[in-house]
Parts: sequence; C-alpha cells; structure tokens
Amino acid sequence: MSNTEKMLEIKDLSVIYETDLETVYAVNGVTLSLEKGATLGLVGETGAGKTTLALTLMRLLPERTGKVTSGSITFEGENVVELPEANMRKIRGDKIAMIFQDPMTSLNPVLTVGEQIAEALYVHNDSGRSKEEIEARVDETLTLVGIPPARKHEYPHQFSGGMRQRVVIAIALSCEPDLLIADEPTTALDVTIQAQVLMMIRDLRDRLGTSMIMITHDLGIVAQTCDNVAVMYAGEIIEMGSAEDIFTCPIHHPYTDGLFGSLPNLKEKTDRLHPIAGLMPDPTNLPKGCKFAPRCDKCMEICKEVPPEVYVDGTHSIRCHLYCQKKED
Amino acid sequence: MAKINTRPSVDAFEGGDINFKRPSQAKEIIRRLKKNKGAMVGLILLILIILVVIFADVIAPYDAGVIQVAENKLAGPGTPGHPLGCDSYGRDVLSRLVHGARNSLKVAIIASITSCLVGCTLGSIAGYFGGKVDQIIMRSLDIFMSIPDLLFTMVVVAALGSSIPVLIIAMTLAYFTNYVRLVRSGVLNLVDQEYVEAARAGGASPARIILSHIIPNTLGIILVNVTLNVSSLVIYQSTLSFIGLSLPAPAPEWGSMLSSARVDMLRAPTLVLFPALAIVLTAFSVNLLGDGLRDAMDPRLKS
Amino acid sequence: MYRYILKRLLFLIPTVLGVTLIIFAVMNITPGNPGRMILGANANAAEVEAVNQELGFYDPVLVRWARYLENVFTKGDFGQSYSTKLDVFDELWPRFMITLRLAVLVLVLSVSIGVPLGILSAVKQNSLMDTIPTMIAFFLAAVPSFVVGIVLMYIFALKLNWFPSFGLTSAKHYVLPVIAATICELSAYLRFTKSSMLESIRQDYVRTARAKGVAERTVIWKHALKNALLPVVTSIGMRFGCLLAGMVTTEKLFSIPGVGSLIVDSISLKDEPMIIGCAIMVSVCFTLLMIGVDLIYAFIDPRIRAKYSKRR
Amino acid sequence: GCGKKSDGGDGTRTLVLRNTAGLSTNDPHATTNTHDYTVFENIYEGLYDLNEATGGYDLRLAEKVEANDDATEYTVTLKQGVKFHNGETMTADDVVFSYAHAQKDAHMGSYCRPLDHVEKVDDYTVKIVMNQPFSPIGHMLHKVKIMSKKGVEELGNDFGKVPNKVGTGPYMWDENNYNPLSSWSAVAFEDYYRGKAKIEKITWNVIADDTSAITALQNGELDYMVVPISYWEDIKASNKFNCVEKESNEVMLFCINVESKTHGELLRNDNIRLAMMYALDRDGINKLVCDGYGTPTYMYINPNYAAAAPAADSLKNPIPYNLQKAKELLAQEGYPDGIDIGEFNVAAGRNENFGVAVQAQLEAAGIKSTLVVSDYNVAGDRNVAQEYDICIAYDCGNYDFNNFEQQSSSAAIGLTNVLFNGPSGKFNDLSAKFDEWLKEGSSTADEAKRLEIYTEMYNAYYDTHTQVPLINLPSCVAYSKDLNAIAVPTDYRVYDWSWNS
Amino acid sequence: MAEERIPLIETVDLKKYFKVGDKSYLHAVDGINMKVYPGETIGVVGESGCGKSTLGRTILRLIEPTSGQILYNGEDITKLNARQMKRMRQEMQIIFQDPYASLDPRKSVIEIIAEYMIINKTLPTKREIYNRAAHLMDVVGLARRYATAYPHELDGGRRQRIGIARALSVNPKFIVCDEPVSALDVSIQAQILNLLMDLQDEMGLTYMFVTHDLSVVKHISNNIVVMYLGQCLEFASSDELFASPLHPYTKALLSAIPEPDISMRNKEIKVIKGEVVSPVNPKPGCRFAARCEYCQERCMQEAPTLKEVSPGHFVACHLCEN
Ligand SMILES: Nc1ncnc2c1ncn2[C@@H]1O[C@H](COP(=O)(O)OP(=O)(O)OP(=O)(O)O)[C@@H](O)[C@H]1O
Ligand SMILES: Nc1ncnc2c1ncn2[C@@H]1O[C@H](COP(=O)(O)OP(=O)(O)OP(=O)(O)O)[C@@H](O)[C@H]1O
Ligand SMILES: [Mg+2]
Ligand SMILES: [Mg+2]
Repeated sequence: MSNTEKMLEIKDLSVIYETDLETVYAVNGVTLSLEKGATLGLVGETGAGKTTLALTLMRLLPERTGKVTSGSITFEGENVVELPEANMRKIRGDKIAMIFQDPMTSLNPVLTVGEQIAEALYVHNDSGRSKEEIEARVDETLTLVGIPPARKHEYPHQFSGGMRQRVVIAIALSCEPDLLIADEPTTALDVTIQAQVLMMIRDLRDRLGTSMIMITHDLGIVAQTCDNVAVMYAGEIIEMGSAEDIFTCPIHHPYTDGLFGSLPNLKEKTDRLHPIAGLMPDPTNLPKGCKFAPRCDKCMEICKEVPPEVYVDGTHSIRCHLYCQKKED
Repeated sequence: MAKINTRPSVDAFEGGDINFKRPSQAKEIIRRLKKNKGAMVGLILLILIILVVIFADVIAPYDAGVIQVAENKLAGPGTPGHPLGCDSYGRDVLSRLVHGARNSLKVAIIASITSCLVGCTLGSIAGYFGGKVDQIIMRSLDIFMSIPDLLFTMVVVAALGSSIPVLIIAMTLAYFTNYVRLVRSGVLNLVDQEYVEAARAGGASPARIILSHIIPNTLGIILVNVTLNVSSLVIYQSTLSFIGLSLPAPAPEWGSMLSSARVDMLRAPTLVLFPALAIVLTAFSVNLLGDGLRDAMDPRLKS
Repeated sequence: MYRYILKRLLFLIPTVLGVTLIIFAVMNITPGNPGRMILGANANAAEVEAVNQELGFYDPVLVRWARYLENVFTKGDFGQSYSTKLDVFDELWPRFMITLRLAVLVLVLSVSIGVPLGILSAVKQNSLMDTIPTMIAFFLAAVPSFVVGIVLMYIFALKLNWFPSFGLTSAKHYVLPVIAATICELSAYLRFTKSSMLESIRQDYVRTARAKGVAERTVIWKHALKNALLPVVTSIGMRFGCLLAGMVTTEKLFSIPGVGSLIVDSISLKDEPMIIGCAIMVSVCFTLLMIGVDLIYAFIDPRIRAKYSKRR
Repeated sequence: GCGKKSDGGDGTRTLVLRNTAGLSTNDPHATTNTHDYTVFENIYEGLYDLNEATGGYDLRLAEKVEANDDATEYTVTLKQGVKFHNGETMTADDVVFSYAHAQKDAHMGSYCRPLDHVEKVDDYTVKIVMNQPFSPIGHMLHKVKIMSKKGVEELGNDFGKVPNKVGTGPYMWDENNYNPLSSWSAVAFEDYYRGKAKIEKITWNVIADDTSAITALQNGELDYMVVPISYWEDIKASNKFNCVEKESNEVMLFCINVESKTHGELLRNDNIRLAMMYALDRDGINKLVCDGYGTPTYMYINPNYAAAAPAADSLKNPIPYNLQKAKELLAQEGYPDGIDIGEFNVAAGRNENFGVAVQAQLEAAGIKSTLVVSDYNVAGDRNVAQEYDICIAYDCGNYDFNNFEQQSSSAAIGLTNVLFNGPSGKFNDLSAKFDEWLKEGSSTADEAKRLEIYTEMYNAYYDTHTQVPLINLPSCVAYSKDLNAIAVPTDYRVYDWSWNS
Repeated sequence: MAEERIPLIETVDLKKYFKVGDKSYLHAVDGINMKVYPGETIGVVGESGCGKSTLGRTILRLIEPTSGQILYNGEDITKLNARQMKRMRQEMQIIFQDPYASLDPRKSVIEIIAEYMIINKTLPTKREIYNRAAHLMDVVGLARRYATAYPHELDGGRRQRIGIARALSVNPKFIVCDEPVSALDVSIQAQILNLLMDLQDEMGLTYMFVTHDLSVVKHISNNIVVMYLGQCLEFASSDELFASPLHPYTKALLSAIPEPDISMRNKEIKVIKGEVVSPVNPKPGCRFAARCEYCQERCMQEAPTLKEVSPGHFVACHLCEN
C-alpha cells in the first residue's frame, strides 16, 4: 500500500457475448483501478460478469462470441484491448496470471503436473534459463504451494481437489506475475482446504508483493483478504471502496445491504434472514434505468428511468440515486 | 444462465380447471434447426424424396418391372416418353428410380428403426440392471461386434436368401450393436442422475423410470443416430447390391440399378449416373439433416 | 498391465467360440452341399451323398460346431475349403496379407489426411478452411466407395490411361484402389476428428494453457489434440477392423485377391470352412486391434494407465 | 513382376491374357472349372485334342486309336519322342498312371465313369478297357491329361500347389511368376515335340471384373479377350483390335418343371406350357440380352460346332412367337386374366439377364412369375433338386451330341435333368424311352445310326415343351492387331498363334 | 436430552460400505447412531466425501444399508418390502443439492411436481393432482406462469423451489435436505432458507439438513452432527457446539470459516494439515488421527466411541473423555 502507482486502469469497459440467438451484455461500463501490491476483491452474484471481466483482462474471451464494445484497459502503460496477439501472449502468464475456478477441469489430464508448470516458464524464458534451472524453478514453485517436488511427475488425476488447486496456483505463480487474477479459487473446495489455500495465497501475495484481483461471491473471503472491494451487479460496479468502506461504513448500495442481510450470522442467532427479493435481470435484456431497480426496496421513480451517477466519498463510491440526490440537495 | 421465457399464462387453472397443455421442447430444437442452412437443405430434399416415395405410382410413368419394348433398349435421356431414358431392358429409368426409392428407403428406414429398437431394449436392460445381466449382454455383444458388419450381413443374406425382410434382418443385426453401447452408456450416465434418484424417492418402479425418465432423455441422441443410420444403410444396401446380395433382379432398387448399369457404362453413362445421384443425394441430405439435428440438440457445439 | 493384456488375450477364446457358433448357426439355416462342391458339377448324387455323410454334414449344428472347435484347438486345423480343397489357412493367409497391406496403406493415408483436416476445420471453425473440407467430407460420406472406384477407374484408367485398372503387381497398381478406399475412410476421420477436437478445444485446461501465454499452435497440438485423439484412436481401431473385411467392393472392382473378395466368393459358394476361417481371422484381428487400441489409450491417457495398473 | 513389354516382331513379346478367376489348382484332374481349363490346355495335353474351331477331335499324344468290335476296348499307340517338361520321355507307364490318377479324382472321374482301367501293352501302346460301349470317348481322351508319373510322385502333396513340370504341352509353368491368386506365366517349352511355340511367353492376369478388364484391354494391358456383349460396339468402334464375332456353342434354355410341388398341376397342363412357348419372343430376347448378336434357336446343340448333331432343320414342330395365340390358349384353359406360375429360378449373372427378359415376356402374355436369383452353384443345386417352377438353364461345351449321356448326370441342367419319371407320371414312359435312346446312342459306333436316334429323341423331347432352347450365345473376341490369333470362345491354343512381324 | 420424546427417525449403528475393486470396501457410512425428533432439524456437516449424502440416502433406503437399523417412529424400515416402502416414501422425502441434475429436463415444472402424486395415486383424478401441484407452486413461491416451463428455462433458485414442492407433494413428515442451498448465490440461498424454515413452522416438518456450510447449519439446525470419514465425531445442540466445540476437528472447522468482518482479519486460523484420507479400508484407530495435531499413540490404535461428555453433547475423542 506504500506505493500508490496504478498498475491497472480499466476505463468504461463494456463486453458483450454475441451468439446467433442473442446478445448478452456481460460487462457494462466498468471503471476500476488497481494499485501496485494491492488486492482488489470483486464480489457479485452468479452472472454478474466477474469472470468475463477477468477474461477480458487476459484477452481470453471466446474468440467468435465475446467482444469488447468500448473502453480501455491500461496495464503498465499499455492498452491491453488493442495489443497485438503476440505481445499479449508475452504478458499472459508472465505479467498477468490467472487462477481458474475449477481445479478439476483446468489441468490437462494427459500432461504431468511438472510439465504443466514448466510450460509457462519455457514460454516466457527471456532470461535464457537452462532446462535444469527451469526444473529447479518448478521444484521451487511446488514447494512454495506445499507440494513435495517429487510429485511433479504425477498426473493431475493422482491429486486431490485441494492439491490440484495448489498446482493451478503454482502454474500462475511460476513466472512471478505482477498481477494475479484469482477467479473464485476456493469455491470448489472444502472449508478446511479452502482455509489452507486462502492462507497460502495470502502468504504468497505478501511475500512476493504481487497485486491481486480476488474474484469471489463470499464476503467472508473478501473481508479476510482484500484491501479494496468492488461489488458487481449485472455487469456494473455498483459500489467500490476500501475494505473498511464496505465492511464498516454505514452507507451502502441497497444491493450490498441485501448481500449482508442474506448472510446467516455466526455470532448472534437470527430467526430470519433478510435477503433481496427477486433475481438478477436477464443479461440479454437489461432494465434501462438502474439495473437493480426491479429488486430494490428503496426504488424511486427516477431509478426506473435514469441510470444513476456515481456518488463518491473519498475512496468509497456508490452508483445509486439515493446518494447522488442527497449530495445534490 | 437464467432465461425466463414467458409461457402462455396458465393462471387460468386457479378456478380448478387446468388446461394442461404442454409446450413442446422440440420447438426450441426446431428453432435452432431452422437456423442451420445445411440441415434445412437436407430436410427439404428429404421431404421431396419422401413425397416421391409416397406418390411413386402417380409420378412414375410406367410400372417399374415391365419391359416397355425391346426397341427402347438404352434409349438416351430425353427420349419422348422417357425423360431419363431407358435401361438395357428397355425399362423406363425414371419409373424405376421412383419405384426404387421405395425399396431403398423402406429397407433403410425400417432397418434403422428396428436396429434402434433392438439395441435400445438390450442397452437399457444392460445399463439399468447392471451386474450379471449387463455382463452377459456386453460380452455377447463383444463377440457380435468382432464379426465385421459386412461379413455378418453377407452370411445372413446368403443363408436366408435375398428379400426385403431378410435385408432388414441382416442390417438390423449389423447395426444394433451401436445402439446397445450408445443407450447403455446413456443409461449408465442417467441412472446416476439425481432426477432418477428423485423418481425412486417418490416410489417409481424401474419400468416407470426407464420409460418416463431414461428413454426420453436419451431420445435425442438416439434420434440423431437413427437419422444418420438411414444414410449409411442406403449406402450399405448399395454395397450389398454391388456384391450381388441385394434384392433380386427385377425389383427396382437404387443399388442394384447402379451395379447392373455398370456393364453399360461406356454406352450409356447416364444409366450409372442417375441411381448414383439418387443414392448420393439421399445419403447427403440425410447426413445434413442428422448433423443439423445433433447440433440443434447440443447447442454447445455451435458457439 | 500385463495381467490385463493376458486377460484380454484370453478373451480371444470365447470370441472364437462365439463367432464360430454364430456363423455355424446362421449357415445352418439353409445349408449348402459340401459334397457337391468338393466333387464338382459332374459327380453323381450317390458320390455326393457319400462325401456329405463322411463329412458329418447331416449332424446337428452343435455337433458339427464341437467337432470343428476340437480340430481347431487340438490340431490347429481350420478345415479344408470345399471349393479349392486347400487348407483354409493356407488359402486365407496370402489373401489376408494382401488385404492387410492395402488396408494399412488406406489407413495411413486416410488418417494422415483426414485427422489433420479435421483438426484444421475444428480450429478454424466456421471459416472457409472449415466449411470447404467439411462439405466435401459430407458429400464423400454419401458416396458409396465403389462409385468412387468406378469413377476413378473411368477417368484415370480408361480415359487417361495413367494407372492400371486391376491387380496389385506394382506400386502403380496400388494407386487407384487405395485412393478409392481412402476417400471414403478419410471423410469419416475428418468428421470424427473435427467433433472430438471441438469438444476438447472447449475444455477448461485449454484456457489454462492460453492463460500461460502459450502460442496457439502449441495449445492445439500439445493440449487439445492429445485429448481429442482418444476417441479418434478408438474409431481408428474399429474402422481398421472393419476395413479388413470391408474392402470387398474395392477388391472386387479392381480384381484384387484379398480377404474381402474371398469372403464374398466363399459365401456365394457356401464354402463353410472358408467362411468360418475368414470370420475367425477377421474377428481375432479385430479383437487384437482393440487390445492395441486400449494399449495406445493407456499410453496417451495416464488416467487409464493408472486404472489398468491398479487392476491386479 | 510382369513380363517384358513389347518390342514386337522378334517373338520375345509376352502375350498377356485375362483369366476371370484365380487358378484353384494346377492339377488338371482336380478341377472342372472352365477358367482353369482354359489355362491348362496350353500346358497339358491328352491323347486327343478338341478342335474348337471346327468341332471334333484331333489326335494329340496318341498316334493311332483302334476300337475292338463291340467298342469296349481301345488300343492306343502313343506318339514317340514326346518329352515332359521335366525332360522325361512319355511312355505307356505315364499314360496308365495318368488315367488312374484321373479316375481317383471325383472331378475328372465323372468323365471316366464307363472306364474300367488302362493297361500297358508295351512302352508305346496302352489298352483302354471300358465297362460298356461309350461313344463320347473322344471327350474323355481329350479331357484326361497325360502327366509324368515321376514328376507327379516327386512333388507328392505339393502337386497342384506349386509350379510343376509334369505336362507335355507347348508351354510350361514359369517358376518366376506363379501367383495363383492374381498372376502367373508360362514359357514356351524348348523340346516340344511339335516344335517350339512361336510366342515365347504368356502371362495370365486375374481380372474378375468386366469393366476393369475392358479398361485393361483398351489400355493395351491385355492382348486377347472375350468381350462382354455390352462393350462390343465400343471395342469394335475403337478400331484398335482385331474383332471376331461368331456363334458359340453355348445355348440358353428355358425349362418348365412339370413335377413342381407347388404349381405342378398348372404346369402339367399341356396348353399352358404351349402358351408359354408362344409367349417366347426369341428375337426380342436376343435384342435385349445379346444386343442382337446372338442367334435365336430351337436346337439343343449348335450344329455348326458339333461333329455329330442333328441338323438345324431336323426339328419338326418349332413353335414361333405368337402373343395372341398364347393369350388365347390361356383364356381357353380358363385363365383370361392371367395366371401365376410361381418361382422362376435363375443363377446370378447372365442367366439372370435372360430371366428378366423372359419373365417380362411371359408376363406380357399374362403369365406371372417371381424371379429367384441365387448364386450359380446354388441355383444349379435347386435345379437338380427340382425346387423351381420354371428356370433358365445354360449349356455349353457340347461338341458332340454324344455328350448328352454325360449331361444327364451333370448338375447343370441338361436334357434329362428336367424330371420326367416323377410322381405325377406325366412323362414316365418317355423318360424310360429316353434312357434307351441314350444308351443305344452312346454305345452305337455307327454315327449315322446315332444321329437318327438322336434326332428322334430330340423331336420327342422338344414336343414335351418342358425344356426349350432360346438363343445361341454370341462369342465376341477382340485381340491385338499385332497378334495372329485363332479366335475361339474358350479353349484357345496359343501354340497356333504368333506375333505379326 | 431424550426424555420420553420418541425420535421420528433413529439410526442404530447404520453402515453403508461400497464395494470397490475385488476386496476393498469403501466405508461411506460407518456406524452412525442418530436420533431426530419431530419438528426439529438435525444438521449434518463434514467435508466432501465424508458420507453425508450417503447417510441421507441410506436413511430413505434409496441406497440399501450394509447393516444397522433405521427406525421410523420406532418401526425398522430396513425390513420393509417394496410395497411397504412405497408407502413409507410418502412419509420421508429428499431435496437434492443440485437443482440442475435433480429435475428431469424433459418434464415441465408442473409434471415434475405432480409426478409423485401420480405414482402414489395420492389424489383420485389427474385434475385434482394438477390443482394441488399448482397450489404447491404457490406454497413455495413459484409463479404459476412457470407451470409449463421447463427446468432449464429457470434459474437455480426457482429450480430448487420445484424440488421443494415436489418433496412436499406427498405430505412427508421428514425431509432430507442434501445441501439444498450450496449451489445458490447468497441472496437466493437466504430466500430458500427462509422458505424451508417457514414450511417447517407451518407444517411441523422434521429436517435432516446436510451441508458443509457451518454458518448455514448453525442458522437452521437444532442439533448438529459433525461427520468425518463416515463416522460421527461430535454431536451437540447447535448453540452448544458453536459455543464450546470439543473435538479438534470441529474446532478447526469452526476456525476455518472466513467471516465477513474485517476486525477478524488477523484472527488465528487453525489450519488442519493434510486432506481427507481415503475411506477405502480405513485403518483402525481414530479416523482423524492422521491430521490431528493432538494425536497420541492411543488414537492410532483404538477407535474412540461417541460419549456424552456433558448433557446432550457427545464427542468421539480420547482427549475429551476426561
Ligand atoms: N461464452 C459465452 N457466451 C454467451 N454468454 C456468456 C458466455 N460466457 C458468459 N456469458 C454470460 O455472460 C454473463 C456474465 O458471465 P460471467 O461468467 O462473467 O459471470 P460471473 O460473474 O463470473 O458468474 P459466476 O459467479 O457464475 O462465475 C452471464 O449472463 C453469462 O450467462
Ligand atoms: N454409488 C457409490 N459407489 C461407490 N462409492 C460411492 C458411491 N456413492 C458414494 N460413494 C463414495 O462414498 C463416499 C461418501 O460419499 P457421499 O456422496 O456420501 O459424500 P458427501 O459427504 O455427500 O460429499 P459431498 O459433500 O461431496 O456431497 C465418497 O468417498 C464417495 O466417493
Ligand atoms: Mg465466474
Ligand atoms: Mg453430497
């Protein structure tokens, strides 16, 4: 947090999926930035566009269907959206790495774990490391994530879910990336394993000074690991701020309030939860005003018609008419 | 992701009367199918061919078997009264093609369906009951499968003599094995599905589970296979004709028309051309349709 | 692993039993007349009858089946052809080698063209590189192989006189039959590889590879292909097995003395020992091939390798 | 590999011939297949040789053949100085051995049935002892090939499977090219007693398929070929070949089974059979099936081919095509709307073509039938077993009316294979008479007498309308312009051929 | 705790072993003794693969138990024949984890809900059955316009409601909820939890609630069973368990929950080392021994049995015995 240099700036990014049958508006005008060494938590419900955003950063959107319709992503001074594929390939895996959600399917079943980790090292071998050096680095990375290096000759199916996720993390970390995108890295894991993996990610991040985007829908994880938090809803960032802003500040976007209301509390006995009514809007047919308006219990007339501006209070920003109006008043 | 289609309101059954009308899921498939140009071309061609089959007697100028006149021997296409010419017996080619469509398609379609029925029955028994039953069925199937299709068909036809029922039996025997495996693996997948377990939790009997849950859910892939099989059977039948094992001489059938026209190939190339075209066109359009169906049923393949 | 192979090899015995029984049973529906075949057209009925009696031709199927098996397993004797009176095996073997040579050529060609084309059209899905080969494959899949053969013969042998139209005596002779058989095989491989490849390209691990910055070529060849090959290998095994008996039309058309034409001839002659010999030969081959396929599987896919080595 | 290609003139050019199937053996006594014999005729020789071009037999390895009075013993003087391919000289021992060998094998044995044994008189004389007088003995003397006793015994079990040197013919098996499945060669025998053949080497290629054979011919890969009729016009028009077309001795027959278990009653009705006779339009059939190259005929044997056969005009009541009359007859028998006479048994291939044409003609007269096509052998068996209502039969290789005796026991339909002395008794008397005629004919040494008997028998037979000749098939042969060949339908003798210089 | 109340469901030394390979058995459920009282909810927590679902399914006899008894109102249902079991199925139902896989994709919503009633002929006519199905849709909060929709057209939350309506359709007393909310987003999860609790209040249902989410289980359950490798390690009332967990595994489990509270950010997490070991032919001794930081010699040899350490609080651990 000492260095306030921005390493990643996303401006007004919109992404759609266009298929024969329909157009999905997955990301709608997202503006975000990330400081060097910081961790940003990205939370939101299923289909909010979190993974799409991450894939856009990696330029890994499905070739024919996924399209960036507007905006820019500036990573270390370069606009990722317009970068030629060859240059992008240099960044991928080396500068930006990604941990995928499902450890069961994201490893190639027919290659050994060691081969899969070494691959990124071979691809980004600018310093001309020898084979031995690379193998040594593979061992090192495996040790880092707590797997005995001797097991690098084994295949993914010989590992349990937790260990596979560690391997996925090892792949991402092998080239010491500047930015690590973790897309729900623990959703598929058990609580105890999740704790192990989260601890490890936290440790590694702190040790290596990597910036990180942690995508999750678990507010608990965000609270435990992130410096900044962005809440996504229907492809928009509806609230953003430091962890303190989100977890301690009394004012929130009604959706964020709803999220907190939905969580059963471990400390006090609650009789009823207070969830948000209804469902996310159909991403092929978004409401024209505030996207949350149909589910909002504080919905006003204006919300249905006009997309809200962003209310900013220091590091805390909320995209809601409630607060914008207050400010104007 | 959640995509909510608004169905015609059924709120009407509030008062007690339920208008239980089930919108067909096939609609969605048809909608996707309609977007597939190839499949539509195939479908239209196929419909035309089937119309020809149905109205063969109306379309064909002459009775297929009867020799017109010796003078017409090998009359070229465009001869008055014989738009596609005559064969070496002076028979009208158009009439024989049209009547031949009946035999060719009848055998292919029926054999495709019977092999499907036999295969599905065995496959679902093997898959659902598992254990010994499965072992016995699958081991015998292994033996069956190790005899190549063509060899088996030839032996059967040679033993029983060539006729439409025998061809159907022979082709069924050659093709049912695919279905057994297909359906069995489908059933094995489905038996582990939670909705099958849910049905058992509700007290459903094995028969009900197979009939109302498992079969409908494997139907799609079975249907695709039945379709594609029709085309391979049309070709298969022509292969049998070529080696002299298809329907006996005077019965019009594309394969035997083709192979008997071969001796006149130098004098009358169109005699070979027309039945060949008929076979290719039919198989081609069935393939197009079958492939389109598969894509329509598995939309993942497209994007 | 060895135990597993051994077990599979042992399964050859029931296979041979089953295959022979099936063929015996089917042939028994309308039996031929071996005596007549052995003695030729000019022999009189009494002589024919005597030979039939001697052969035990009037015994029940199961008895004949058991006798046959006894000869096969105790003496390695597959009987004598009714029509040529040669040992079935002696007659079969040279023909089998001919077919095998042809089939291997066809396999190599069709796999080495069909599979890459399939990969190409999967990778370039919906581009011209996809539509054109796919459409051609589609069309060819609808053409019976003997029609392809006839057309080739008409053009390249008769009209252009580039290649001979019969036999297999020189390299030139192989060209037309191999191409004719390849064209149909090839389109099957193309379609199959394409769909398998499309399936595998969609997998998450391919995305993982891309996320490492791996070049697209490597992604396809190293990550997607190896997984996509598994089902293709099975189909290669199956199709090759069928090819051994299935080149009948090509063999007939180009007058090639292979197993296929032997089968057809024996069937029309009701030369029972020959038919059964062919069936056993082809089935055993098929079973061996499938064992081979399983081994290749294990070689490609560590999960399956593990399954075999565990199964002790 | 193949023999050297042409450089013409010097006689080293290899003659390339087509064989429709592979060799099943090279033991001339172990097969009766035409496609094997065509080859053997150039390699092995008998005491007699058939002269296909003129009909009748020539002396070959026999110098002289004399019969005793009752024609049961023949004394044969052998040619001297005849060498086998292995260098041995032919003696009486070899002849005795060869006849014994032929008698042992069922195939050749059927030709030797009336033969008792052959005994050696001296080194160059043998005595052939018959069980009964046997007029077609010429055919036997031709069919049984003389082989070197030593040569055969040396080969033991391999005889028939490997190239041998046991023949006396103008050509001997080429050991360098012997693939019975696909291709084999024979080279001229240096010490052939009639002088070495003019053509140095022959190669036979197996080409089963007609289209590929025609292609090969057109491409110059074949020098001589019997051309299927449907290609004949093209071949002639190409002007590249010497083309010879003539009548062959192959005849197509149409048979009605009066003893049929299912339709016997109908078929025993003389008028219905007669109606069928009237319905047959031989010219139409000829045009459809033989492109008009065949010869419509009422003769069981082509008189032009046979040395002793009734003349073409010896038939008293040939029935011409008359559709009207056929219909009238049917109506008269109470079937104005037509009848169904059951199964029409034909063998696949050429017979099938005739079947299709005949079936249609019968149908035009209101006589319906169902074609049952099966493999040649299967169809033959069905005919022998009388499992048909009507059928197409095919007869060839009759060079002598005398052979009727043989045909009567053959599986291919010959005269007497149409069952006469059946349970219905329709023609039982005639059948008995037949046996007499045949016996008398075959044991009569006097040829004029024999012809008289046969003519009588032949008229009686035709008048039953149970088996009638339809067409004499044409024989169309095309051969290279470089070749001096004597075009015959089947058993060519390459010895008589030569290359044009 | 259990005075004169009769448990609705009781399992006595219930075991389910799956045969894997020739001689190996997978001990999915290994001697579970458990009592569920009417109107209460028993929560079952544990890591993936510890046998929670198998336990639930075995209790309903969707899987035949290897040994042990299942008492429903005191009646041993393991002895019932197919017909009696069919009747029993109307008393006991199940809601599945995966709202995608548990609904037949070829059947419309109303058909799915009506299926059990048709099978069991709960009501005499089809019309009545469909009317009741429609009514059940109201009960679980599904708009009636979805009656003829297909499951794939609906989102997870709605689908889960279908599953609930189907379970309710035969008026069961006891429902096994096999992780009914774990596939859902928090806001939807909360909606469903509320619904389940409301239904329990209204209909007096008894739940067995299987989950791996501790905060959910605490919210909904009266008593909690902590399972590990097919065995019950700790059993206590919900409040008791969270207030004073005894078993080292339970403690670690509780500390591993990430809480949405940044003040807890630097709290000590007791990370359990290692992973769940294979349940195939387990070694003797305490199942948790291999991962336990307090593991002693004795734990490796002798399997601890479930003992009541304080009223209503049972633990299977040698350490906690005294
Ligand atoms: N390849 C695709 N084609 C079409 N639509 C897609 C595609 N991938 C995602 N979408 C749609 O885009 C929207 C955003 O999806 P995305 O995967 O980014 O959501 P998410 O927030 O990551 O959800 P989750 O929490 O389930 O991972 C969803 O509505 C989804 O259905
Ligand atoms: N039909 C079966 N055959 C063999 N083993 C099985 C079968 N069903 C379950 N198992 C095994 O039994 C053990 C317990 O499985 P179960 O599904 O009950 O676990 P769970 O606690 O519900 O896990 P999860 O949280 O992943 O649902 C697992 O190791 C599983 O692999
Ligand atoms: Mg996502
Ligand atoms: Mg479970």
